[in-house]
Amino acid sequence: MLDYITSYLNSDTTPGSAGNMFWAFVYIILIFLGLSVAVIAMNWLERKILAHMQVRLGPMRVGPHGLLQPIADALKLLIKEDIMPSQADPLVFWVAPLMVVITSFTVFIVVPFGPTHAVTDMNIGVLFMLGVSSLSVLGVVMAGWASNSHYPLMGALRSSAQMVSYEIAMGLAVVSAVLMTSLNKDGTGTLSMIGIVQAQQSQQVWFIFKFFPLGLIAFFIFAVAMVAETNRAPFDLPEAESELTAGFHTEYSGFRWSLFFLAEYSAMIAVSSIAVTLWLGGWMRPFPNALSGETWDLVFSLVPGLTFLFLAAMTFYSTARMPKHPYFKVQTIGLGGFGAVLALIGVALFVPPVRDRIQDIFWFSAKVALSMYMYIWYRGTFPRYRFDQLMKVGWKVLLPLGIGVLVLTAIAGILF
Amino acid sequence: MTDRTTIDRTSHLELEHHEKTFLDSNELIINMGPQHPATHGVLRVILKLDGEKVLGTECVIGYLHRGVEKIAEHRTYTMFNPYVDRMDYVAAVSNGLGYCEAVEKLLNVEAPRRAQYIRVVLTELNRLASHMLWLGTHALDIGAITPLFYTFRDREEILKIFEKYCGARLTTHAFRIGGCSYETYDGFEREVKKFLDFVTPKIDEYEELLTTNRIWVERTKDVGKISAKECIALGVTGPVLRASGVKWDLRKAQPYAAYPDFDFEIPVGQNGDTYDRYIVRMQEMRQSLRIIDQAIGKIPDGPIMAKIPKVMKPPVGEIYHSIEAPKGELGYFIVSDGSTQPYRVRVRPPSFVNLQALDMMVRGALVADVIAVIGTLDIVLGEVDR
Amino acid sequence: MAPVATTFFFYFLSALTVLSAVLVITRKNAVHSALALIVSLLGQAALYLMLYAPFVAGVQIILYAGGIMVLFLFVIMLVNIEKSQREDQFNKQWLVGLAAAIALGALFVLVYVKGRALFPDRAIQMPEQSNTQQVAVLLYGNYMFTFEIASLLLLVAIIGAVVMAKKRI
Amino acid sequence: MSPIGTLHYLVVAAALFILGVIGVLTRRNVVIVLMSIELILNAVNLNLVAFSRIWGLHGQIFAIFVITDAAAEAAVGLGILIAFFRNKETVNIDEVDLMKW
Repeated sequence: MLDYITSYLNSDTTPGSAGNMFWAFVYIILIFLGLSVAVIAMNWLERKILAHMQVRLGPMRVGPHGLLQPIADALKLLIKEDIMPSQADPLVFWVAPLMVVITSFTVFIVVPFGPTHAVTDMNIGVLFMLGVSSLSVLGVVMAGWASNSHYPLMGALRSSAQMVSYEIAMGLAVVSAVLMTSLNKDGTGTLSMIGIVQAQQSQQVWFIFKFFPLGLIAFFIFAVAMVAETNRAPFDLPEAESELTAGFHTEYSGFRWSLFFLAEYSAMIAVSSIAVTLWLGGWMRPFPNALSGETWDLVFSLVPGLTFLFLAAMTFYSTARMPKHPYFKVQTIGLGGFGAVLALIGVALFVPPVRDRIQDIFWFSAKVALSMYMYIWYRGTFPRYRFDQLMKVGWKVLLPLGIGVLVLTAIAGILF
Repeated sequence: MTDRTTIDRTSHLELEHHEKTFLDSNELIINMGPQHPATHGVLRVILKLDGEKVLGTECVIGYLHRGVEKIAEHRTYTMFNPYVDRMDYVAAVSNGLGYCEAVEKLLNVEAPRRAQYIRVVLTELNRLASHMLWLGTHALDIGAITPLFYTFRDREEILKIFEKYCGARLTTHAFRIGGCSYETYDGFEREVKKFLDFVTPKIDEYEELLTTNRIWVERTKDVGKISAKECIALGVTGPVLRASGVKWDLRKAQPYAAYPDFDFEIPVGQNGDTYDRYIVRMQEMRQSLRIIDQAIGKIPDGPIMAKIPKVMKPPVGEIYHSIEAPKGELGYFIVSDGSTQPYRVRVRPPSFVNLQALDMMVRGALVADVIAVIGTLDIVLGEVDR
Repeated sequence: MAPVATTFFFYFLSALTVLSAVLVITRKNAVHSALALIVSLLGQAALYLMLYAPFVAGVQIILYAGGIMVLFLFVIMLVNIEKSQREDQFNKQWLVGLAAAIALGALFVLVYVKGRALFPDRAIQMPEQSNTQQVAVLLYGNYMFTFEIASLLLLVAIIGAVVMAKKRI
Repeated sequence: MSPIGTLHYLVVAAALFILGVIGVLTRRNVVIVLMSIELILNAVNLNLVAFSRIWGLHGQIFAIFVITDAAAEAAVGLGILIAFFRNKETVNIDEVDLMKW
């Protein structure tokens, strides 16, 4: 048994590919926990960042700088009464949030956080991710229908039309990236998520810069489609607050609503990680070939630790700025403790064995975080599209653009 | 209107559409409001929808009815003054100005010059506040959440000036029949000037966020179009009328208070769509700044109250006086029977009249447009229901 | 990847598939039927994976479960189903249905018994890691013409569906 | 070689096929009839993919084509259903008894 566990440690494939169930389970649990933490952090960050964009402070009361606010919210949602409308269809009403949350968590089994840091490496990785994440629309539609109310129904109709339309543009953009993976000596491409990053590694270019500007346009199409796919502003029509009150989850409350919330954020992380894998070089650090060599490797390997130390420094600065009133004593200590934890993590990331293992995961997460910041930025900047305009953008702009990019990529692939 | 709706709310909606539409039996009747995030209070709109398309609307109002006009018949002229602040609560100063001027006209007195200048400054500040609130909520309805916080930040400065002047922020009760309640406080002029310097770049900031924003333009261009002719037929006034190309502003057409002394323009649109109304209101905010800038420099010295009797007994007669409130023509029709209390007060609220245009503006549009149009009409339900 | 607990997963998935297929044809509510059909389709996708056909499984998920079933749910929501639920769900042909089912079952058994030789109990070793590439080579090589016809069929279907469902053209 | 052979898959496919046929023959709701047709097509697919383990990948190609056809069939079928529902206000297949209105 112990052999079974330790035998994987020197392997250079993912636990799924190596057939090691123990480590696969460990990875699944790690990803699940990491995702939950990411969603909680994202909740706090979104509220804070959005608040600072809008000249206000955001949550400030629960914990220092509102750090405990997401936990308080989660607790509130869990102990809140779970209301089911009397005319609702109980089975479908019950299944819908589960469906949404399961699909948006399942896709993470093929997300490559590093060359070996994925649950498994599927031959059809990208197809699997797109397919499973497209299943969440079923949950949305069912939620809207099962509520037996007009606003959710309209939200569900909007959402089904929207998601199906944007999936096509998304697929075309993905295909043009997959096409780029086949530009090697034997001409075989791959759909495997790890294979795609390795293709970028061997071609020595992130696909966003390949055949400039074709890769960039494909990335742009994907970036727009992924916002639409996750129902976020400016494409948040299915849950447009000012039009449909809350769209498909109007009738949901408490725990079930929090499942929708969880699913929305993990879906955002999922599509962001597709974008990162396909165009932004996955786990690779920036400038792997321009700034190569031992020295640069060392410099870049220090970045994760330095990031955490920087965050810790910011936290300590805020701690110093906390009001000196005894009322804030606990909060000040808490914030200082949080900073100390961050600093400790930062220091731990400098230890060479940890530093080498954490590299890939850090760069991948950093790129995903950048994409998540863009999500928040969109929300703070753009008004909402109208339904017909949304369809127009999807079918008349993104789809022809996607086809054009695909054809041009193929031509460029033959010529160069 | 309320009576008719209690009898049969949807019959007239049925009549007008003989043609068969997609899945006729599935025409949705949706109740938007009275509890809805985008109906600006307690407006209830019954929407008849074909999918997303709007076939007809019916406004149900009266959820905020307090019988202001009836109350007036049991109060003296002075006692009724604070009540008008509660009608259009985001432009309370304008309401007070209209009422006070109407009663002054009935009494045949005129407020002193100083009072009139103060009135103009405060009313224009209030116009700014009202337009800021409109911009924030309108943008929020269309999905841009950020302008709301920007406009509220700047509106706060106006409210601070009001608070310093009369102690109240929202329902100001700033004017009295015959003049102003209070003398300006020390540094009033300086603070208003400081505010002008503060707010001018802010308006550019709003415009930067929205005016050329692709999505904003797409959401508002050609939405809720209404022609000048239809506006006049429906009695629509204010920025909505001006955006349709009619150069009609009571400040110029029937000058009141100290407005003839100032130099300003009436911004006019051409298309009468939501985008034009947005542009017109933004221009109006700049014009208001211009007026304040001119007025604040030359507030004359003198008394702030005219000589009016302690017990007000206007001569028998009737009077109609209207002013240009931020939302349109705000008129007061007062009938006096010679006693201390008005025999009848009738308010012509701009929001109520403008709301009539809703149905015409959204027929055939989409649900999202209904929200945009309700926002662009800039209604305040306190004023619609009274 | 070495398969794990093949027997268990096969029986589990096929039971899931068949039971939800039973639910599809017995549920009163069309949405429940659609839900059961989705489960059945996903179960089949998993069976395809067990048969070393990952690409077909992916297509099954993305097209069937993600595309066609959304269309079904969309239409169910559009048509008024409360009325149809009050009506009798089965027509008078249950006898015919039963007969057809028995006949078909008998046929399958017969074919199996007679044509046993057609099913050699051998399996060629499928290279799972390059399944997609091989499918692509076949699809754009041997079956190029068929592929083009399929795309034409889809075009015709799009036009047909639009003509059928549009109010007026 | 695991004890699960091609035959097992064929049995599952046969069961699905029979269930689909029963559904088509006995249900009155057009939507469910269309779903039963999907079941039948899926049973065929399962067969094709199962056989592809014996005779090579061609079965999988056929399965892909069948899925394509299923998409086309669903689109046209549901289009007809909507046209039918618009005219007759019912989804009962027994009332589809006229060739034109």
